[in-house]
Amino acid sequence: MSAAPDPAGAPILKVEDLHVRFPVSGGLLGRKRILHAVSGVDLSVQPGQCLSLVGESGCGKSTTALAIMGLQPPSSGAITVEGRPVYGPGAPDRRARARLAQIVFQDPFSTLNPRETVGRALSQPLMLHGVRSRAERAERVATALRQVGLLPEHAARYPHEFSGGQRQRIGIARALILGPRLIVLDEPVSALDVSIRAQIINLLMDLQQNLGLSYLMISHDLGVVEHVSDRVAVMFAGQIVEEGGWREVFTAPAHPYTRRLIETIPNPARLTGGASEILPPAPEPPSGSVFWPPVDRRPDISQPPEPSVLMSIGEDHRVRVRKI
Amino acid sequence: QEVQRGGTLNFTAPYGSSVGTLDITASAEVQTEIVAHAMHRSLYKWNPETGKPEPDLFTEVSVSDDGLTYTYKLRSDAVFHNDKPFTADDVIFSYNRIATPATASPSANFISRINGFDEVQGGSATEMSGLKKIDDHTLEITFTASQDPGFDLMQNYVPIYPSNVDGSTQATQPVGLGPFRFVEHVPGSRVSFERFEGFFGQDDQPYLDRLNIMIMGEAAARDVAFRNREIDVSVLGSQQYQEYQADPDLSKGLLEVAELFTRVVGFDTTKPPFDDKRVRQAVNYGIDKQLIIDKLVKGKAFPAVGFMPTTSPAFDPNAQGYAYDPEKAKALLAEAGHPDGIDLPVIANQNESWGAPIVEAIIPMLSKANIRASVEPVENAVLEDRITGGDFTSFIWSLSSGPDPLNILRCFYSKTAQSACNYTKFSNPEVDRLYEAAQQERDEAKRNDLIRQADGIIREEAPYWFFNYNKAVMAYQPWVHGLKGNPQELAIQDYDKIWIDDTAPADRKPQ
Amino acid sequence: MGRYVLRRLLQMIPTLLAVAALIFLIFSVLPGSFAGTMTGGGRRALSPELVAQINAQFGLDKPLPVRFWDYLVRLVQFDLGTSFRTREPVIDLIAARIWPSLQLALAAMTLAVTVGIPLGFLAAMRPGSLLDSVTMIGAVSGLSMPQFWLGLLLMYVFALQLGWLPSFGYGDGQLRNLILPAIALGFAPMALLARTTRAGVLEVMSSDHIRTAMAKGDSSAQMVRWHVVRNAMVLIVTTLGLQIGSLLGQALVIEKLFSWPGLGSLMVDSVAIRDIPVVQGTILVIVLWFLVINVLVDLVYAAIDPRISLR
Amino acid sequence: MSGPLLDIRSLTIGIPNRAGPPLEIVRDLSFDIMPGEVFGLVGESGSGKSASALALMGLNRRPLTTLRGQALYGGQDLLAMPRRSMRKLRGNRISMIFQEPMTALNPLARIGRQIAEMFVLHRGLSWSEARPRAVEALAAVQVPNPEDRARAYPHQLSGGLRQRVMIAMAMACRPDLLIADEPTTALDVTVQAEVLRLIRELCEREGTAVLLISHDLGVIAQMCQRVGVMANGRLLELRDARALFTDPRHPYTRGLLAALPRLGSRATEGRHRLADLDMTIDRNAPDFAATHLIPRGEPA
Amino acid sequence: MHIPFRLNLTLGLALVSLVILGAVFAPLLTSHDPILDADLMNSEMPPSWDHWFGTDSQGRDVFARVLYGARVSLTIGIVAQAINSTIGIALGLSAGYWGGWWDDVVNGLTNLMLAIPSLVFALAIMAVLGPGVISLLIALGLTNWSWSCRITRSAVMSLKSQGYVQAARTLGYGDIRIMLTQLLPNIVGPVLVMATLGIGEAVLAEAALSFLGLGIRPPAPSWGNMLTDAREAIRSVPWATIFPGLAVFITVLGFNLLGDGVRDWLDPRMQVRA
Ligand SMILES: Nc1ncnc2c1ncn2[C@@H]1O[C@H](COP(=O)(O)OP(=O)(O)OP(=O)(O)O)[C@@H](O)[C@H]1O
Ligand SMILES: Nc1ncnc2c1ncn2[C@@H]1O[C@H](COP(=O)(O)OP(=O)(O)OP(=O)(O)O)[C@@H](O)[C@H]1O
Ligand SMILES: [Mg+2]
Ligand SMILES: [Mg+2]
Repeated sequence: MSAAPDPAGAPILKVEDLHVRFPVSGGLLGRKRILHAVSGVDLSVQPGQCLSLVGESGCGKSTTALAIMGLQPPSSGAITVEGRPVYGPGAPDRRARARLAQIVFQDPFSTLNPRETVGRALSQPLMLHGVRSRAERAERVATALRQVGLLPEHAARYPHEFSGGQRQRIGIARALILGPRLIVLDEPVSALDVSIRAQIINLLMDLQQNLGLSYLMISHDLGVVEHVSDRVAVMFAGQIVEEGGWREVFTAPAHPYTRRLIETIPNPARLTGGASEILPPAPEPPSGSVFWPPVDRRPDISQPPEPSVLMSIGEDHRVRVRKI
Repeated sequence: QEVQRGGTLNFTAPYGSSVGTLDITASAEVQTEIVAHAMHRSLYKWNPETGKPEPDLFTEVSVSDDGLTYTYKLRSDAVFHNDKPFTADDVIFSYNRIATPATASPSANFISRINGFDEVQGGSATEMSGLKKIDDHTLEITFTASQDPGFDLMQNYVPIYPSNVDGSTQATQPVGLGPFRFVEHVPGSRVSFERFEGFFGQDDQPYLDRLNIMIMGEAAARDVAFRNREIDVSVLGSQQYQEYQADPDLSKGLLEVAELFTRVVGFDTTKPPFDDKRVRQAVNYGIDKQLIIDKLVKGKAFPAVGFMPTTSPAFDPNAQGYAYDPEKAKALLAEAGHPDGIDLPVIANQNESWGAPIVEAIIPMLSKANIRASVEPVENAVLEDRITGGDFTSFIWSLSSGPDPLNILRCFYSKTAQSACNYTKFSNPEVDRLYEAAQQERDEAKRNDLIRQADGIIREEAPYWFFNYNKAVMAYQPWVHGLKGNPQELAIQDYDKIWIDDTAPADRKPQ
Repeated sequence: MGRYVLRRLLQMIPTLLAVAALIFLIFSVLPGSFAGTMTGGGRRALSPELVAQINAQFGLDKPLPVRFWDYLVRLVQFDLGTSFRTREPVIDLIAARIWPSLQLALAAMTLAVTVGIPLGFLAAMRPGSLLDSVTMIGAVSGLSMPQFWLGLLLMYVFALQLGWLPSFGYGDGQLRNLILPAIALGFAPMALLARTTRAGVLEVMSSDHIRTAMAKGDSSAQMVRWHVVRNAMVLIVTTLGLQIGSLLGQALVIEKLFSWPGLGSLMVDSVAIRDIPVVQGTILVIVLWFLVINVLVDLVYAAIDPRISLR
Repeated sequence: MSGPLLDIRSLTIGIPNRAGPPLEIVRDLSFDIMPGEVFGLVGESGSGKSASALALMGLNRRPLTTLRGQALYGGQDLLAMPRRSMRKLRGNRISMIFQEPMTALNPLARIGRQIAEMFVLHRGLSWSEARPRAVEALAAVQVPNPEDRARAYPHQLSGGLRQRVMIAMAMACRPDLLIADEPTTALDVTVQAEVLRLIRELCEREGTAVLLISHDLGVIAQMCQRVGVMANGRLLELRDARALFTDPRHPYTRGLLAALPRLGSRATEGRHRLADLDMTIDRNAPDFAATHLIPRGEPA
Repeated sequence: MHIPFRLNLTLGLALVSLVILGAVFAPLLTSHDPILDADLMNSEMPPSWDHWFGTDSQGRDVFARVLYGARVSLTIGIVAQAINSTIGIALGLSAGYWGGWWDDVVNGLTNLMLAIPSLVFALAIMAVLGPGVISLLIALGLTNWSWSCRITRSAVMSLKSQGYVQAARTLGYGDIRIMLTQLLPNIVGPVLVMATLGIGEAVLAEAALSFLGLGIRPPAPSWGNMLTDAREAIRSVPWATIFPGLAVFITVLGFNLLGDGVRDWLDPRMQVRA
């Protein structure tokens, strides 16, 4: 893998050459096929930073997230969180991993157990992690609720007594309760409507600032991504096709897929003559190569991807190309 | 009324929901016996009126002086359904087949007194030496004991099969000498027969064209079918007996007979406290059997005096049974050293007239006599296994008590195994002596007298609570004639003598 | 598809072996023995020699593992053994009963399907209506009625009172003999099907594509015909399959009551006298039937639901 | 034609309540749609957009009931129309596409047949006559290989294709009005753009008016000429689209626009907190002045 | 919470409470003893002021036996079904959650239990253990769990990919804890419905086993053995069968309706997410 600039020392999350393949059976004849959901993804998140992973539906974002959380064993590749491997012989157990990284899921409705009060959902993990004193647990639950802008009294309520935005806050509180330094956000706002979305984004930014959290945020909403991330990785058909600092990616998108994503975002700003109405012209790929994979011909993920490399085109900006 | 020929009779086989095999030598089930009697004949036949065996397949017999050798002059007019004429070979074939250990025939008991039986069973011979063919129609049989062989050889269980047919096919394609020829077996539903024209009986017999034996284990279903005139004959349980008696029409067609069965609660006479005869007597005194018979059995039984039933030649008409006397029962118990009473656990099956319901009824009665009875209901197969295996304190059952009283007395002989039929492990030197004497006695009246004496001792010793002798009841449609009360088993009729008149339903009446 | 069916059939083998082993085990710990029933219910004295002969003839004197092994060896040669009771090959006993048994099961199922499903549909079309309440309470009542009483009731009404049909027996396999036992047996599945159908139809009716159909301007009748029937079938087929599958084994009370020559009564009779080879055989056939129906159900699924692929 | 195609007056939808006054989900909604116009209805989730649209089609499920109001279409009141005549209009003159393309199609019927149904229902064709027309309709929504696709089942198509099928179905009879209830919410951004473009092209070609419902201001901005903003069952503002986005009048609308992270804004404005609209309007207020904003989030 | 009026729920509740109250307050409702007050002199008396439901062939009061029989039959129904549900839920939960070979094993076992007529199992267990309430509970409790298992399993399979289950895993919950605290509470609905239906079935099954003489030990009353004892007398002593028959019917009907009602009642709540 290519060495990324390393300003703040060791990365908190490092994903190297991650592959996830699913066996699926298709058709009447029951022939087995292999789905290459994730094919060679490298990522690293520096402490206190937010890396966003964008890409269309089904390109492998969630699979990557699940792999990082230890919920989806990879076919190959290595994942380390705070220097400790997630899989393999030296991996900490489920409970120890829980204190390293946490995840917030996309759908605020299904992420909370409808039969469990919020207080219980938050204090159970504490108990599990050795917080014996009831008072201390209550105290930490209250703190977590306050951190996400809810009231300690809310602990006694059931999830269905909350609105979608509030539930997403509870989801975040639950992710915070064990004090992890890395939080994976799998489309944390895409199910919410505009006004609530803003609340959550604000909340996430506040928390990052106050607690020094690192985020891996997954989204396909570029408006949100541009707003919160430090670095952006664009994913397409199981591979990273463009990666760099947010400014590089948004002001000078190189890969045709990234450009298309930005182009197609419906944006009221367009109506009112906002800034990014016209994208800057696309940079040329390095000579002797083409941007890869081509967007008009979507790669078949039941085949292994054709060989290609991520090539640096700027100081902190890399794009996937293929030699011709 | 004049006998009419033709028509179809729908007879019922009321015990269980199927006929197993059609080969009666491989089965001990009444269902099969009911069917077999239509197709097969044995050397002797049973005369229900005299209660004695009679010649059937032979015309004459001479007995040697020692009473061991019988020379039979066989019928010359008998023919099998496959047109083979009946000869001495067929008898020899049939008996040897039963004796062969490979057939594991439950009928073997009945021919075990023929000379050479043990050798065949032991495997040292393939044919019994006691069977000797003199000519085609003369047969000589030698026995090991001088007991009358008629009772054994009249059994439906020892029929004569044709010697030119492989015995193993008898299970599905039976061939016999009887009045009806096998047509079809729908397992679990019915067995059908047609008249065998070559039957050796009187010329016009059998009267019926067709005979269907319907398998109907459910009394309620039998009741509906009988009332609906779909079956011509139905065997009744006690509840239906009462209902049919009360019905002005149905009550006209009831055939009752005192059957040779004694219903009892048996005790293991070696297990305390039942090793004490006073305890066993106490039980007998403690139960009001008449009340149970009246109320629960609806009068479909005769109160028992001793073991031998009223229809047995060894029955003692002067004997007195145990009267209902709870005080006496209590006193006897106290005398036997049980002033606080005893426990009486009874294993029972679900039979309404000799199973758990009866025990339920005696529980409150015995409790007045300080006997704490209880019932342990078990499946029939388990009941039989536990009784023959001796795994009980007491049991309630219905035991065969005829037709040959000597054979019945053998069940009280101390040398008879518990599993054979001495279920109570009864042992009394006086009864043993009387049994041995009766075995030797060739005069029938004297023999019966000895047996009667033994029965008296048994009554006194009370290895059983003597409950009742069964009254079998059969309901028949008004167009059915020629049924006879067979005290061995009412459902086994001489089908060749049954006829129906033209008031029968259209599809069955004689044309 | 052929390969799929073959694979499914092969998969049945371990199940059948497990059944065989299970039954073997059950009957080895069950009290009561076949030889014991040879007393004919107190009629006959049982000689110890006979018991020994019978046990020797049927191999009952051998230790259990040996017997089981022998059984398996014969089983893989499609030999179900010999009945203790009739001493005939078990396969023959089953063969004699299988057609009447299937006849009864299929007739009962036909009744259940032709009455239960339409009733369920009608009830679902007007949920909360009088028809709905009456049908559903009727259906529940049908499930609350012991088969025996229902059978008896039918006999009384249709045979004795009305005289329309014979009350019992197989006759020569005519339809008239089949009707009453089929109704008695089919009543509970019918009730269950009516309920499942109602639930299934209601579920389909509340699904989004029905709203689409309504937005397209379909009338109720068109909607039911084009968009409900088939979709509801997907939900009904499971219940139907399980019902058909278990019907062979559930018919025993009815078979006994109506003197119907079916497998169920053969099984119960054989259990009662511990005729183990026959019990084994009948249960294996009943289980086989169940499994085959399961495969059929899956095939039917695949036929009506294009989303399902056979794996 | 000069007058409005559809004129909705004081539409009120509620849940009847035995014990007291009905709970009104939508209250006094009035707006009109001109022929050929794309009219947008925006508002947060649960503000009553779908309920209103379904009321027009007469498709609201119990317990929702139309309590008051009129929806005049060619002089007839859709809300008071007999079921039979309503059925003739549905799909034929007024058609509808739903949010979830995954479940809105019958999973067990072939695509072609589901489209052909429209011709059978409203044009009186036989199934065999309707089939080629269904293929044409598929071609019209730019489905590649329409012949093959007509034989496919819904699950064999991607979400975008399915939504095209829905559009083909809705447009099959060239309706006067197409109601599109969040037609792209379930879709990916790139697919969403294609589907929206398609709707616009088709409607321009056929002169069909569109009632487009969404909570995505971007979608509305891109598609509509006039926009109504709904909150909590009330219509707050009804404006020309450009005017609404440049100069929102109602504080609630202003809040909504401010809460939107705008692409490109970070470069100019830096990483800032988004305006947080934690308010909704009081459903029972007599008018919609700013003073009637109330805190939200305490569900009943 | 507002519970709308529903016919099945109300009727089901009414019938079930009727039966349960009858069983609980049996000694207050009748002065006759169901076992000891046997008097053959008084047998088969038609219903009268003294014997509301008449007397049976042993001269016992049918009303008292129906009431006391309810204790036995209901205990059997409820406890046996509780055992079934427990087994079914435990197997279904673990199989659905873990999948893999364990799922295959459980699935095979479920199929086996469905395929083999449950009477055979029950028969075997009863024959080995002997008659009595405990054996009945075991026999009926071990043989009818396949439905609960299936339903639990399929519910778990659809629930286990839900966010909160995944979240619980990332929070370090152990598998068993996830099953018990996260999954179990969310499947109680359908399982409860299954259970109410199963109670009715168990009551009927007890009757069926009594038919074969494998019920509880007479003379203790249960509806099953009352029906069996009196079935021959259905014409002449109809009250001895009709009343216990009615009791079975009412109970099964009640539990069935209750199950239906519970399902209908749970349904809308599942659809409307606050
Ligand atoms: N358990 C699984 N078994 C088989 N295929 C799977 C599985 N999970 C995911 N996939 C497939 O892997 C691919 C990537 O899925 P993934 O959920 O990671 O996409 P995503 O980028 O998160 O999409 P979305 O934006 O829709 O959430 C998809 O084609 C999906 O169908
Ligand atoms: N069947 C129903 N029963 C009771 N309340 C309902 C029902 N359907 C909708 N509602 C309520 O009516 C209100 C309006 O719902 P509607 O579906 O019209 O909202 P919407 O604006 O379309 O929202 P979304 O953007 O989420 O689709 C909501 O508060 C909703 O909870
Ligand atoms: Mg995802
Ligand atoms: Mg909506």
